[in-house]
Amino acid sequence: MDSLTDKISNNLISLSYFTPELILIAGLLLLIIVDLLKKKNLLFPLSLVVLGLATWQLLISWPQEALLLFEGFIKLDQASTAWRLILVIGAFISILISARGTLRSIGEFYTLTFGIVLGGHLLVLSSHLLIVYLAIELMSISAYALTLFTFDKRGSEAAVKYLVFGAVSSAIMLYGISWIYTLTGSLFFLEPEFTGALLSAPIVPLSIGLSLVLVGILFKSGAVPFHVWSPDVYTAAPTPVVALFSVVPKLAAVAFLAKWFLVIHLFGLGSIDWVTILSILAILSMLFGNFSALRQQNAKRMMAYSSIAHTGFLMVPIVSLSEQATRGLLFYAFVFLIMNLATFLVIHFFEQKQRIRNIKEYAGIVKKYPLLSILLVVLMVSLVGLPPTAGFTAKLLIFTSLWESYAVSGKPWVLALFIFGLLNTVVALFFYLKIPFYMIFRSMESQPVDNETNSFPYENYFAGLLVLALLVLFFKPDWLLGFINKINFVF
Amino acid sequence: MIPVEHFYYISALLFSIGLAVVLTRKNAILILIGIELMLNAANLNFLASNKSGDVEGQFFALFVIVVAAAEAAVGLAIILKVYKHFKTIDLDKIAEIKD
Amino acid sequence: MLQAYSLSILIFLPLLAAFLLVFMPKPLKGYYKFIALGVSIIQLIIGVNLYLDYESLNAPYSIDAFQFVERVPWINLDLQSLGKLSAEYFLGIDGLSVGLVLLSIVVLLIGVLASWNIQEKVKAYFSLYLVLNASIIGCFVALDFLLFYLFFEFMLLPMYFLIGLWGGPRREYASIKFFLYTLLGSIFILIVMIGLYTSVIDPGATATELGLIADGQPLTPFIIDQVQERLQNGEIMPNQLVRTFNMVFMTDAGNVIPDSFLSTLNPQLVLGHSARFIGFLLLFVGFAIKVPVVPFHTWLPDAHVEAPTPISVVLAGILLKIGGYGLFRTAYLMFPDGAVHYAWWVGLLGVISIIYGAFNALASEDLKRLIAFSSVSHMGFVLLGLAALSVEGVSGAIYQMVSHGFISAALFLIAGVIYDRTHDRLIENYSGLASQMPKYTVIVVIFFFASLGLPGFSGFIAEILVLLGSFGSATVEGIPLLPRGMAVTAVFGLVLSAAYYLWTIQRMFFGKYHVKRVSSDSIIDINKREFTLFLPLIVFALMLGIFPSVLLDLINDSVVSFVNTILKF
Amino acid sequence: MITVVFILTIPLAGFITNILVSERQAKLGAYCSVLFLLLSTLGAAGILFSIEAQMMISQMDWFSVGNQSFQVGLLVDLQGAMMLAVVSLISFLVHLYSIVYMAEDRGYRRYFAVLSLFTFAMNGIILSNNLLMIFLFWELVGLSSYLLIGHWYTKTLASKAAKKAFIVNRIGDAGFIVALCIVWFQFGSFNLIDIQAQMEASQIQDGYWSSELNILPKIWLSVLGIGLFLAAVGKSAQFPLQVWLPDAMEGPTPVSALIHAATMVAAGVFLMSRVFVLLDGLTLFIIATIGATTAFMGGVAALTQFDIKKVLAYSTISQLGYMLMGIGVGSYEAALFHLFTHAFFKAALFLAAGSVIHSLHEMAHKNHLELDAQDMRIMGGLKSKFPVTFYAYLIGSFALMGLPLFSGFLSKDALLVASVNWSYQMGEMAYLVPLLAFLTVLLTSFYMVRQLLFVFFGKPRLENTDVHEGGWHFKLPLIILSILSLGMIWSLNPFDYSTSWFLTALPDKFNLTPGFDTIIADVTNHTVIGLSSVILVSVGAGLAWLKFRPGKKLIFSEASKFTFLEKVSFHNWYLDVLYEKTVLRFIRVSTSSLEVLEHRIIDRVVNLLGWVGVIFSFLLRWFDRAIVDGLINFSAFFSGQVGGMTKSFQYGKVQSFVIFALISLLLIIFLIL
Amino acid sequence: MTEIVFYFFAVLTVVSAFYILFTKNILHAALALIITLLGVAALYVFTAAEFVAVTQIMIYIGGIVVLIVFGVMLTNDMSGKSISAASINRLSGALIALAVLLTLIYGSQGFTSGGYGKYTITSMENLGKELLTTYLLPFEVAAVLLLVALVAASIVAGNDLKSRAS
Repeated sequence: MDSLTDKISNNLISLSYFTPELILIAGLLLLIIVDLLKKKNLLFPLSLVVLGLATWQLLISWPQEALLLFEGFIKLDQASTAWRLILVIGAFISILISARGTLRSIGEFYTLTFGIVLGGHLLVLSSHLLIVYLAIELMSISAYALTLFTFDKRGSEAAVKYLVFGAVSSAIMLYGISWIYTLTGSLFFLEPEFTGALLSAPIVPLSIGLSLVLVGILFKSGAVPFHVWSPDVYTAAPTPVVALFSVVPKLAAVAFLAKWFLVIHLFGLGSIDWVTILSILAILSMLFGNFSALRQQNAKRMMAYSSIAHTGFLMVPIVSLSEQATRGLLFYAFVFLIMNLATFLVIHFFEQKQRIRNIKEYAGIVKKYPLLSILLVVLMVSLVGLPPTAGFTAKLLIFTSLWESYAVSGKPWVLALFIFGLLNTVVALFFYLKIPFYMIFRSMESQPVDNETNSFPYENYFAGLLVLALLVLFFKPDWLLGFINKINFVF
Repeated sequence: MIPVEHFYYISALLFSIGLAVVLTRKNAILILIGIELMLNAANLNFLASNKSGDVEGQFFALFVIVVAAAEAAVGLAIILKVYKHFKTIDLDKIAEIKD
Repeated sequence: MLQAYSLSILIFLPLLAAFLLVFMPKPLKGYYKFIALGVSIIQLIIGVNLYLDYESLNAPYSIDAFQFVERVPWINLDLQSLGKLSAEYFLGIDGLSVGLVLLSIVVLLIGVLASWNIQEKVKAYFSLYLVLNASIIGCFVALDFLLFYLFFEFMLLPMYFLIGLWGGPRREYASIKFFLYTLLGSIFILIVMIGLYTSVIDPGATATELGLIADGQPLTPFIIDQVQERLQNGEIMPNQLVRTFNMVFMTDAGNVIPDSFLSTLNPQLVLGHSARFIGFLLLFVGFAIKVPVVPFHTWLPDAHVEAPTPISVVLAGILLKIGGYGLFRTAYLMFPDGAVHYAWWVGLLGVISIIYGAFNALASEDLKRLIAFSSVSHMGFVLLGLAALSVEGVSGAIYQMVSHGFISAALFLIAGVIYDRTHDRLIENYSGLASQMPKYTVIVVIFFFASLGLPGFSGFIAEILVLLGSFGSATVEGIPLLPRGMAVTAVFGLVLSAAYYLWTIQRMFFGKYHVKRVSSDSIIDINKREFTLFLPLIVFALMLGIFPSVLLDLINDSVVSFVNTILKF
Repeated sequence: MITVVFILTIPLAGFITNILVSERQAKLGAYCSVLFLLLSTLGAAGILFSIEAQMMISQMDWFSVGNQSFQVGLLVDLQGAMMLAVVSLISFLVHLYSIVYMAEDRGYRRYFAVLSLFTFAMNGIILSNNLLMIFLFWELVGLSSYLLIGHWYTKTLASKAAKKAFIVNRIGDAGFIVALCIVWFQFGSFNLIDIQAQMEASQIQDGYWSSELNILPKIWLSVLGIGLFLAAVGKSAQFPLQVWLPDAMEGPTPVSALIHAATMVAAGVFLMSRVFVLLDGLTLFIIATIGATTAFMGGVAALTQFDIKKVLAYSTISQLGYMLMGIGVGSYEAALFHLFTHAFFKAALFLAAGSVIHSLHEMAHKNHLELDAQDMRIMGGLKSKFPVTFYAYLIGSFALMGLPLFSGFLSKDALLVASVNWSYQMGEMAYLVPLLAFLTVLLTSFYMVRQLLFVFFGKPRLENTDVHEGGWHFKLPLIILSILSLGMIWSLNPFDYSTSWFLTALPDKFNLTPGFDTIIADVTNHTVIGLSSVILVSVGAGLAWLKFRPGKKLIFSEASKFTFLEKVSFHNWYLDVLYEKTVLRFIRVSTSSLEVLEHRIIDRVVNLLGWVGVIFSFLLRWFDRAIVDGLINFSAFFSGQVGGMTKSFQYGKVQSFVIFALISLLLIIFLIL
Repeated sequence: MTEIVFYFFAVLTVVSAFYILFTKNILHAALALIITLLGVAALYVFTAAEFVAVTQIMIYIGGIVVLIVFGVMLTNDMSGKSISAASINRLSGALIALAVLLTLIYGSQGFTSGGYGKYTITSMENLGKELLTTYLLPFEVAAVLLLVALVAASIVAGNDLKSRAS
């Protein structure tokens, strides 16, 4: 055992690698203070500055090698840094979305958003299950409260449902962790000892324990069958919050799932066929998400199911289990982030501007907002995964790695995942096209709520930029992939 | 001395009872109570598996208690909000969102 | 100088124009169509130039067999342990595509002229039309699978809106049906595309990677052989492989990584079939939906019936050919073993399409629906000719695509003329139109006879070649690919096509003049503009019927090498 | 050779001229056509006199596919030259005739254009040196026939007849195409000379037919022959496809004369003579049988018709049957011979009938009478009013009946002799063929005499007989054609066909065809045959005279009051009804059922697939509501709380979903274990 | 002796837990929770985790349960009606819980550790040192978590939007 001073100095050293998170924490505190000082107007720019700083910190403190920090509770490597970048960018854009509407002047919104981002960071960094649990709880508690930010009846209903489901899930996960602790005696899951203990652990309790742990992760990533909270939450929560939910906690959970999956896969030596299990869950997520989305009337609710389906797609590279697949996952995550957030941006805009909630109310909107409508069409095309958008490239990459994985392993469920995944695109098309369909094919039934003459809001530029990114990433995926390729994935 | 399995059995029982409470009781506060039971079950496991000379399980249990407190606070706040809007906290009566 | 970039200009000119259109102010509304027309005319000039400069090359199927080649690196991904992945901006035409490119240019021009009277949402219409134009041409000239797929998918969206916004009463249903069907097909294609590009390498780039040649140095056949030999012997490290989307490389079995999934050596079975056969089937179904082949055809009648006239023209004239072309370029060339193995089934589907389409046309009471089903029937010949894998059959199949492109375009224009006047397409509501619209009747008779395969028109040459080819289909191990009875059965389709066309003429145009629903005075004969639409089509149908060498000389060598490539396997 | 090309294309010039001229210059266009055809006729005559059995061949590449090339080329031999002359001459005469006949017609230019197009196409069939080109022109004559039958398109009957003609012909063409496929596969060439040479070189043994190129089972040789014959059956209106020809009489009468009597319908026979070498025994037997049957059926059908043109139409069917029987019995030269003689006398008959019809029609028009100008029942006693027409008709009829001194006697005699010779070789059952042929002779004379009596003898049955014969446009063609129907023109000895200059000049093809193992010997006494046919003619004529002699009061019963046999005859053996009830009904049923398949099944299945998605999504909801909550309902029911059922159906979702999630979790665990 | 005490507390815990499950009165359930938590705390002592047991009593019983009781008070009409709570999903819930229980018991058979737990008491001082050295990060995270939860609870329970957005 190290001496006390060693440990303290170690922790101090660790802190120096922890600047992005420290910035976030400092920002969190700062925002609380600013809020208390009633400087509401400062909140929005300040939060963006903090997130910008964190991004900048992440970029300049690019780790050259993997580091175990804080007595091994977290492991800082390039992959997790990339993930953290994605999370920060996601939060950044989500806050930008909130620029329109009342949310921007509520200080707690920023606090809780930062809480979620911090939780996400910890989750992707974690190398100990305690941190995992705490991170998930941090995200969850912030999320429960954020759901309520419409301060209306529906918001509270969604929040309580989210709470019940989330608390049960985390309790189950906790119980699973306790079993794994019983089995291994250690919770540093990236240590070789842990892997060794898992290998020698008896199969029955191990599989039960790992399954229980999986519940919590799947709950956060919104995968079937632990997805049921998301439609209600997406419907009732404020749109910027939904945008945040759809990327940050989800992607953090997916990133952790990718890491965790490698651990429990045990280099293929374990006796549990997690690939098949996860493949089935991915198929179910796609099927359930897409097919349920078919009959949705509410735009946000539809997007909830869409994001469930996308979780299924995000699980594709995870089961592919290759370095290349992980790169594909990052690419997909980034593209998903952009297209999802951009979509919510547009949805939020229309919700604020025209009080549009249901898909049918989009009828004829193209006349008033042609550019935004066209952008939304492109976004939908990207969400379906058709060229010429990055949505296609991302799908191509992940299914390529899945194909390679199938070619090697020959597992039938992997093939099923491959085929179902691609065929799901057709179903997806059906509902994604619904909004463009109403926008363009149907004429407006009633007068628009808002008769403001300015039909060229700033969202045009913002969404335009994001859509442009999607197009550029189709035509030149090398630009992002070149960056991702430089990341050293240590297995 | 107590066989360690007995801890596990009690813990399993506690967990299941908590689960049953969550599943069957309508009242939101009771559900919170059920969740507390489940957390306690996990804690019992952590402590029972904590090997001599190790503190990992103990600390885990401690942090769980902290988290439980935070969760209970936020949960009760939410429940109060629900009560304000719905005048009830029976979960089956809270159904505004339709699909 | 510009000649080297002819194909790029063909693609990007309409895109540029579409972009320009979007930013044109409203007061210039009247000029939108002139931009589209201008684009088409420039394309026509380039097309003529292409035709004049194209030389039939007697080369085996390889990059050297293509002309007007443009090859620029596009996407280069480093997959590290899996090697590299390259997609190129690779354009070129050979005998399989040259006719279709020219066809597209002409039909698209006619489509613009047919759109002259579009009144509502003109800007959107013409910009979508131009985008459609670009993606159609792109499909025919792209030689990189990813690029091809891009254009193939990109076509759907403008088409969806063009049908859905300017179409008939059930347009929404029709457009979504069209979109979903084609998308479903393209998913199958995507599956195989993924399988293919992970299995195929670019020998040139791999040679560079291996250090066999320096960057930019020309690639000699010797080096290709060397690379392929090393590849087949498993002497190349996985991370040195440059995987490619290049459709020409995909054709060469030497480029297939030996232990890859789609290698001929792969013993692995998928659902009890060899992976390559599955690959062939998926590609086949993917493109068969587009062709369309019975039983994947049900989108076609709806889409055709509901689409506005110019779009029906483009749809029937060109879009269906993309399906056929895809079969040639991908399914057949990349999976020759599958092509031979499933020849019987493909031929059977062809014959079924011929007969089934004809019967349904006979039963149709809607003029456009009748023409749509006649398309199904005629495209069946493409499939039959292709399945035969004989030089006559394949030539006939290509010829049929081009010929049907012109004729079906005219047929839909014909349906459009009458629909313009009465907004009624039911055959039974008309009779004796010949008295009122003599010029129109002459044109109808000309094209109906052209379509039923009257000698002197292009359809005859195509169909007779297909029938000759399918009767004398290629033999593998002494057994013909298609039973001789298949050609004999297909002939029956010709009888039926005469029946439905002549019956229609008799019902609609002959007899006492009478029109239901609208006042008789509103029916006037075709005007000058409409006549100019038909004139070039008549000229082409006749020219291809009387001087087949105009096209056949262009495609001959490619067809021979196509057949040889497949049968060599 | 230039002459040949000139002859081929000059009618096309007529076609183009007539398309280009304006409405007011319509007459000019017509005269141009006539002039062109006169030139063509002169050219054809020149060729005919200079050819002397030697062939003229010229060809060039048309297009090539792979390494094989398709050619266009011309071939002129004696039979071609003869046919060319016949076609050109008759076409010329019909054009001339039509100038007046069609004078009042609105579609004057269209008429002449298509008539010229037809002549071009017909010349094409005759002059082509390969089967593909023959087929090409074959279809083109079909088109012009279609357009001419439907010339008066506002008449429903005409338009239907046109459609029927083309579609029925198309069935025959299908056979042609199959034959083309086989020829191309087996010989790699369509050239008639090549085919002949290769056919000689090919062998049939062990059930296989092997040529230099490929091997096929022997049956394909028969298929080839039958396919070609099917083409002829369609074009030459043979059983069972003869139904279109009577209907085709809806077209203008000159057209009937040219196309549906003299030339186009004979193209089938001409084709058979061109491909004679490809016909094997089975095919020939079928041809002979069908030919004889058709001859008989046509004869029977002609017995009871009242329409002047219908009688001639059925007679044409009957005579064409003769010709094909001639092919079938191996005497292609006799068939050709009959083709030529028939062309002239039948053209004469039609034009004469047209002359009558035209006059009656004009009269009816002038007097605003409602009458059918083709109905023989309103005619009678027209001998004096139409002297030239009458004599032309008389000569034509005698030639058709086969009276000595007229051309028909010679050719029919040749056919009868050949058929008897053939059946002698083929065995007893084969005697049915000559039997039918002889019976037809009797029928022919009966219906022709009946017609003559109806039209020209007796008392005029029309009250207002203000009719008169047409001018020289009508008379000149009639006179020329009548002269050509005389026996002297064809043979110096009008009682013996074998001295005919035409037959002696034709090459013998017996040894070329696989259909005959040995040459059929001439075993009959020509005199006996000749005599017996004359006797039969007399008997037939006598019967007709007895029944319809002038002065006898004729009672025209309505068709519905006919006896059964008369009905069979009048309705052409009820073939139309039969086809209506079988083939057409079959097609109708199958199209409608296929449409049902298309609409109700395939489309629905596909839509269903789409709906499955939607249904699936609803299932999911149902699953949410019913299964997840239903579990609860079930338990509620179980615990006797039925009242809580509806309540829990709608509410209690969160916990139900937790249960659902837990069940899934347990499932996962069990899946692993 | 220890065994008897152990099983006493074990039975106490389980019985009071069952009481929570079955009671109709929420207030009673909250009180039963106290007993359960006390029982669990006693069981903690048997694993030599005295500090945790104390924390359990202080935070749980002293904090959480009080919170819960307040919750019960605030969310019920105090005008005299009994504070009761109905149940739903009885059978299915019970079945699932039972299935989970059986699974867990079946699973815990597989633990190889077996035998008797050997527990030694860690001194409070050590725990404190560990908490601020080794467990510094979780400690800080927990602090942030509590802060966030505070903020969350305040905004959630606080006034509605209008007064906040000012």
